Amino acid sequence: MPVFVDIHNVTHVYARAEDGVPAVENLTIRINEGEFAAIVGPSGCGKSTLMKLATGLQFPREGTVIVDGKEVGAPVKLAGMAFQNPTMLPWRTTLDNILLPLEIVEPHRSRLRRHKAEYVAKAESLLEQVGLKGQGQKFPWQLSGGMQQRASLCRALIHEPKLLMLDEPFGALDSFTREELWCVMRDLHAAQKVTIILVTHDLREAAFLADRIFCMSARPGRIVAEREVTFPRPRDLEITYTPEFSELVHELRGRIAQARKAA
Amino acid sequence: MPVFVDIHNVTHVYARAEDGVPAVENLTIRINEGEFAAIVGPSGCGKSTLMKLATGLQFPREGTVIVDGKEVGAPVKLAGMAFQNPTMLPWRTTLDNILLPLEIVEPHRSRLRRHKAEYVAKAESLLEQVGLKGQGQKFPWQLSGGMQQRASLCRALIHEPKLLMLDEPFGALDSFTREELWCVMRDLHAAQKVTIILVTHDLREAAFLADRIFCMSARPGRIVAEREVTFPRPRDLEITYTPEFSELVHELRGRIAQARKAA
Amino acid sequence: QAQTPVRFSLDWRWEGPAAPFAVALDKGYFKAEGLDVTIDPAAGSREPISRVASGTYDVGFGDVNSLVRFRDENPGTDLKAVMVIYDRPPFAIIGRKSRGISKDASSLTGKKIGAPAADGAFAQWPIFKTVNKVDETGMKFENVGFPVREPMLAQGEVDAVFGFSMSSFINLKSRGVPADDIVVLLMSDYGVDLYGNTIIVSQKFAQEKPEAVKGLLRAIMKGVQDTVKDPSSAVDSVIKRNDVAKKDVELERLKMVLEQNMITPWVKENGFGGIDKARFAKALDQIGLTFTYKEKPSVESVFTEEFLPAADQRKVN
Amino acid sequence: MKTKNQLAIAPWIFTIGFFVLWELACRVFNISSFILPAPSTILFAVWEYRTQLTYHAFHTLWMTLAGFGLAVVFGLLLGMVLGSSRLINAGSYPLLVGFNSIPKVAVVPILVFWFGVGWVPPVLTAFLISFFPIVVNVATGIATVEPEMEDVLRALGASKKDIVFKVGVPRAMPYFFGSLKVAITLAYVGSVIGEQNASNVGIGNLLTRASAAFEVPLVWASLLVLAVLGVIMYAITAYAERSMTGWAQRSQMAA
Amino acid sequence: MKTKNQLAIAPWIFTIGFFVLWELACRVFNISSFILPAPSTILFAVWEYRTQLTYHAFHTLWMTLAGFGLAVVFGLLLGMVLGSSRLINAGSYPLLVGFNSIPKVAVVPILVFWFGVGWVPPVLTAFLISFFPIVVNVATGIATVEPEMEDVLRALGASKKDIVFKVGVPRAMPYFFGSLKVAITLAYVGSVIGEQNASNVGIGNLLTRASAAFEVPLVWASLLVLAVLGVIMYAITAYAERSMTGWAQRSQMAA
Ligand SMILES: Nc1ncnc2c1ncn2[C@@H]1O[C@H](COP(=O)(O)OP(=O)(O)OP(=O)(O)O)[C@@H](O)[C@H]1O
Ligand SMILES: Nc1ncnc2c1ncn2[C@@H]1O[C@H](COP(=O)(O)OP(=O)(O)OP(=O)(O)O)[C@@H](O)[C@H]1O
Ligand SMILES: [Mg+2]
Ligand SMILES: [Mg+2]
Repeated sequence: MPVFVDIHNVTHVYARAEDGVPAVENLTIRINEGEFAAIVGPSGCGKSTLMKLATGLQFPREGTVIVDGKEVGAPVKLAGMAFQNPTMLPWRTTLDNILLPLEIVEPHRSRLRRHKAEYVAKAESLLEQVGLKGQGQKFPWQLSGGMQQRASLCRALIHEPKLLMLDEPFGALDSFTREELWCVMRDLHAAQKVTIILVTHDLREAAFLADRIFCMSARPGRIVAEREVTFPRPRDLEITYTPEFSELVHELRGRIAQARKAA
Repeated sequence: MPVFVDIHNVTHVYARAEDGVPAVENLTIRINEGEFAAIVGPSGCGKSTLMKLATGLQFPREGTVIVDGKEVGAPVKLAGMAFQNPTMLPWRTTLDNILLPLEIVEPHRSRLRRHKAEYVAKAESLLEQVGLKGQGQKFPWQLSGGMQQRASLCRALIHEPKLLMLDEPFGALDSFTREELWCVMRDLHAAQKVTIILVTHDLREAAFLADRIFCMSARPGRIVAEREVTFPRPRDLEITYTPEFSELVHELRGRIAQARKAA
Repeated sequence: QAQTPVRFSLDWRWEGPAAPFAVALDKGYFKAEGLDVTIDPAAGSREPISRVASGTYDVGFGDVNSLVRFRDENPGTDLKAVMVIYDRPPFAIIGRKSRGISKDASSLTGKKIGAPAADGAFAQWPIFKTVNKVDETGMKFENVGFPVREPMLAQGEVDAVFGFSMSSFINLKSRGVPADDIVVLLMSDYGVDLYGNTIIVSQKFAQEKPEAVKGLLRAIMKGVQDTVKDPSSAVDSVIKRNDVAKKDVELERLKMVLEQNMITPWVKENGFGGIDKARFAKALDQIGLTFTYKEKPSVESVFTEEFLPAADQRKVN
Repeated sequence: MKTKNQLAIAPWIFTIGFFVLWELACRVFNISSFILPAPSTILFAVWEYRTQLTYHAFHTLWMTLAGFGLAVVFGLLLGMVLGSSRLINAGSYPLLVGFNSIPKVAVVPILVFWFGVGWVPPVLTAFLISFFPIVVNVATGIATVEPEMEDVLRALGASKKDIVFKVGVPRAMPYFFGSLKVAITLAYVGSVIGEQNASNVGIGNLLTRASAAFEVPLVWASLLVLAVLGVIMYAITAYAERSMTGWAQRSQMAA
Repeated sequence: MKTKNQLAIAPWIFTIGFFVLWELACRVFNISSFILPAPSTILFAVWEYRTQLTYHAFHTLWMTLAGFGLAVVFGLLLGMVLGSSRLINAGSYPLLVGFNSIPKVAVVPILVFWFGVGWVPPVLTAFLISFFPIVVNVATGIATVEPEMEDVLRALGASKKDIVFKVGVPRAMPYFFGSLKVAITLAYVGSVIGEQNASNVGIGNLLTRASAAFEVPLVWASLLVLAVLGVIMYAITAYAERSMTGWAQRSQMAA
């Protein structure tokens, strides 16, 4: 499969970093088209920075970032993003929040007014998939934190992005809802063949969802380990209770512990 | 062991609840002195409400709340609390934030000025325990979210409360730091014999730390299941990778799933 | 026939002394001259000068002494006085007997006097002082705002105030000061030989519409004559325009102005609206005591008689 | 529930209490009505001059609303510009602050030079005095959009304009409405100042004439009417704020 | 880095540009110096009257600072009371708003009555005009303490007073400093108004005398000095805000 995101030997220092220490240094990572990649690493190691680099929200001081064959010189215009903080607009209903990307991305932008019904139907089917059927008319602040996060996932998906960036999107959820959403993501990835980069602190989440797991070192971040996940797809939640799964998680833990010690 | 927190048949409706639906209804729960209790349940089921009732921040419409043998009619004055949101005061250094309870609780309040050094030493040893050695002079906003959360844990502990209320205190942490803090809590509980009530979404956390796990139903909240955890203490992190542990977590999952369906 | 629009700025609010203009409006004297006059009030007898100078107003009713000063400060703006309304200015020092002020100017020495910074009477103090040889050292001038000038005097916070005779006297009485305790030193009785308020027009208006200016002065003249004849009904025209004014007070004010300022012995003799050139020249000299001329004007450059109605139409008795 | 009732009647209790104390003070110390008239005297004057007061109050109201309307439109526009460009913001702040430090009383005569006596100077004074807080608040609201929200939109290819209109402006609405509460009282003060020296009608004009005529009770009656009108306009703006930006208040309650 | 420099020089560029445009407009349209003097004329007048302007400006400065100081002390105290009791807050708001709707120009004569001509009326006017925004902001800051923080303290047995002093007041500081920026310009306007009608010195007094004597360039020179002083005082307050409540600004940057 062709490489979709190619970050090569990138060093990035934030303009406002007072100490001048780079957030990431000599970072190299290649993610294939249609791949589900998970990135784990200690807090502050540069995971969010990696995402910003890959979407063109930040430009590297050194090295190159190539997405979809083109070097990134401006925001990429095709990525969907979801953060731990759901960042819904409180003055729009949940449905209107989800439709927001369509008001910006072409060709939807120019089609939106005439084909409203079609898009609304699509948004509602997404809401149903994440277990929020019929909640579209509520305002975000009428939903619980977890519900908002699910809605923000819908917002990231509505325009069928080719690249999906998820930055700890399941952080505030209880384990049930979280596992349900794992399945939603799994099915979505299977159906659309979108490239997904997931940042997470939860090793089980990474192990269940990803094709490959990248471990980052503490700041300045670098990839220190990479692990293929070979469980066959489609995966069932039950596999998380198998000894092989426990073993994989245990192994990842060990690797990260090593990386931490080295740092 | 004597009962320390006794919530009997309590129904609570928030004064500002527009629909008038109770947050908890006919809630009964008994927690023994020195016990480590974990409470799990879906979002919005009333876990935080239970904590507010137990600390006298809210008074029940019906039923009785008895803490330490006395019926609760005002804030209990002896509880330490930590939330997912660390609520540190940004204008105080981390150390001064941690010392805050001592400026309020007697007898420390009147002793604080003269015995400052002693208290500072204590705060610093707590900081060391949670892995924040030497960070006391920084301001909270100079720490990462996870570090702030650990500091807020120190704040909850500094005055050696008889009752410790933890509302998802490890939410925003990566799994390593989280597991380290599990061990801190475990040791602390072993050393001080404080009564701890922990609200969490993470079944593994509950299974590792608690003596008993209570499952709550969806709103209006009630206790629908209760499970003794019999792993011998002191527990090692390795037990979380044993089949018995996986089984316990799996069982808890099943119970909650049932409770959810019933609702 | 199209009416010529004319914007006219009063010196003050609609009070008794503005009666001639109100009468001219109400009786249609302006309309008869083909003029569509709007009259707006102002906050002092200097304001009409700057208003006319700015071009927003065509005609103003303001203090001629200020006009002289204005012309000297702004050499580019050519405003002219075309008709004298107050043959003697109402500038006065108003004091209280009980505070040791008497008709004798020297009684002012060492006293505390309320002197609003923007007051027209206060501006003439240098003349008064020089002519009457008053020793200023030891006197205190307090910048009191207009609204509190008379109240401060009534309360005894100051011994005297600068002001216009008709306003201050009546205001004091209305604050409960007995009339026989009030001493009015009308400056024109003390050698201050100035003229008072005049009708002022801009050069531009005078040149472009000389007929309109003439018509305006004719109409005002009729208003004055009517007012002199029947002050009481003239005041009614004022009351109509000021819904808080009280008739008896405004009538008293008007009568004071008619007697002290407008219909002076000189006016009775020579007719209303004109000047005595020698006296005017002397006034220009006296104004030189209050500030330094950049260039001392001639009588003709300040006042012109060319728009006045014929002398026989200007008789007021 | 009890608290709610208490909160509802508290304003009345306090206000009435204030006036009762004032009345008592006047009577006990026998204060001359020239210095400080008793509320009863003032109320009597309000009744006596009710037709004039109503007529002039309505005029002032229109002047205020017109100036306020201008300030809202202009303040929103300028605030949007300042909020979306840090450069323009930094550049024009000193000018705005400098202009704001000039007492508007000093500006009224200049307005009369330009526009003559009439409705223009009061309206413009109301406008000039009240647009500053609106600009500042709108600009702040727009400039403080959450960076994460901006990231989401920029990654979709949103232009600066998109971000300002889709996120900045709606987000600034609570700030905007907050500033309106300040602006309306200022506009009001502005139109009164304008009327005092540059109008033939309006409470401001009435005030000057009353004080020129030493009608002290009428002066205070005008001031009372001003205060009452001010409270009413403030209440209306506060109500608009609550109903238009409920999401801003409620989102906090839900948290 | 480049942006930072641009931001630093933008105020100068804009201000100078503004005055250049003004100068050009005056010359091109040949505007009479009496309607709108050109900046060069004004600057010339500033130079010519520099001794008087300096003397009076300092007086105004003292008046302003005294009134402002009073407003700060009183505003903080009242804000604390209003912020910690919803009942008192609800009760006294209409009175405060009503008082705030009264143009302070109308209040100066009353002050002169009570305190005579001198430094008291300008100081009091500055105080009266500027305390309102301080009260409102301090009260808001205290009233919006995070409920979770309150819970933590109440569970420890903290009294209402403890909560106000340990959390409410420090938390309100950014709001407080924000309001100071508004209050200082208002205080300034207040003292000028006070001086116009009740003082023998000060820029306000100079302004009145200059406009009475038709010295239009001096009037504008006074206004210019006022604006410049206003900007300086604003800048000082903004600087104090940044250095005293850095945590409020930086905590957002870190998030
Ligand atoms: N806008 C910024 N300006 C300056 N430094 C920044 C900025 N954003 C992040 N950093 C720094 O860069 C480093 C990497 O930050 P990043 O947000 O990428 O970490 P992360 O891996 O996402 O952490 P977390 O798991 O806590 O979200 C951190 O040390 C942080 O302090
Ligand atoms: N102050 C309040 N006023 C009105 N209703 C409230 C208030 N606080 C909580 N509730 C309601 O009471 C119910 C229980 O809330 P609670 O905060 O106890 O839930 P929770 O179990 O802690 O949820 P989570 O896991 O999301 O923190 C919820 O449905 C919530 O909407
Ligand atoms: Mg991150
Ligand atoms: Mg909760």
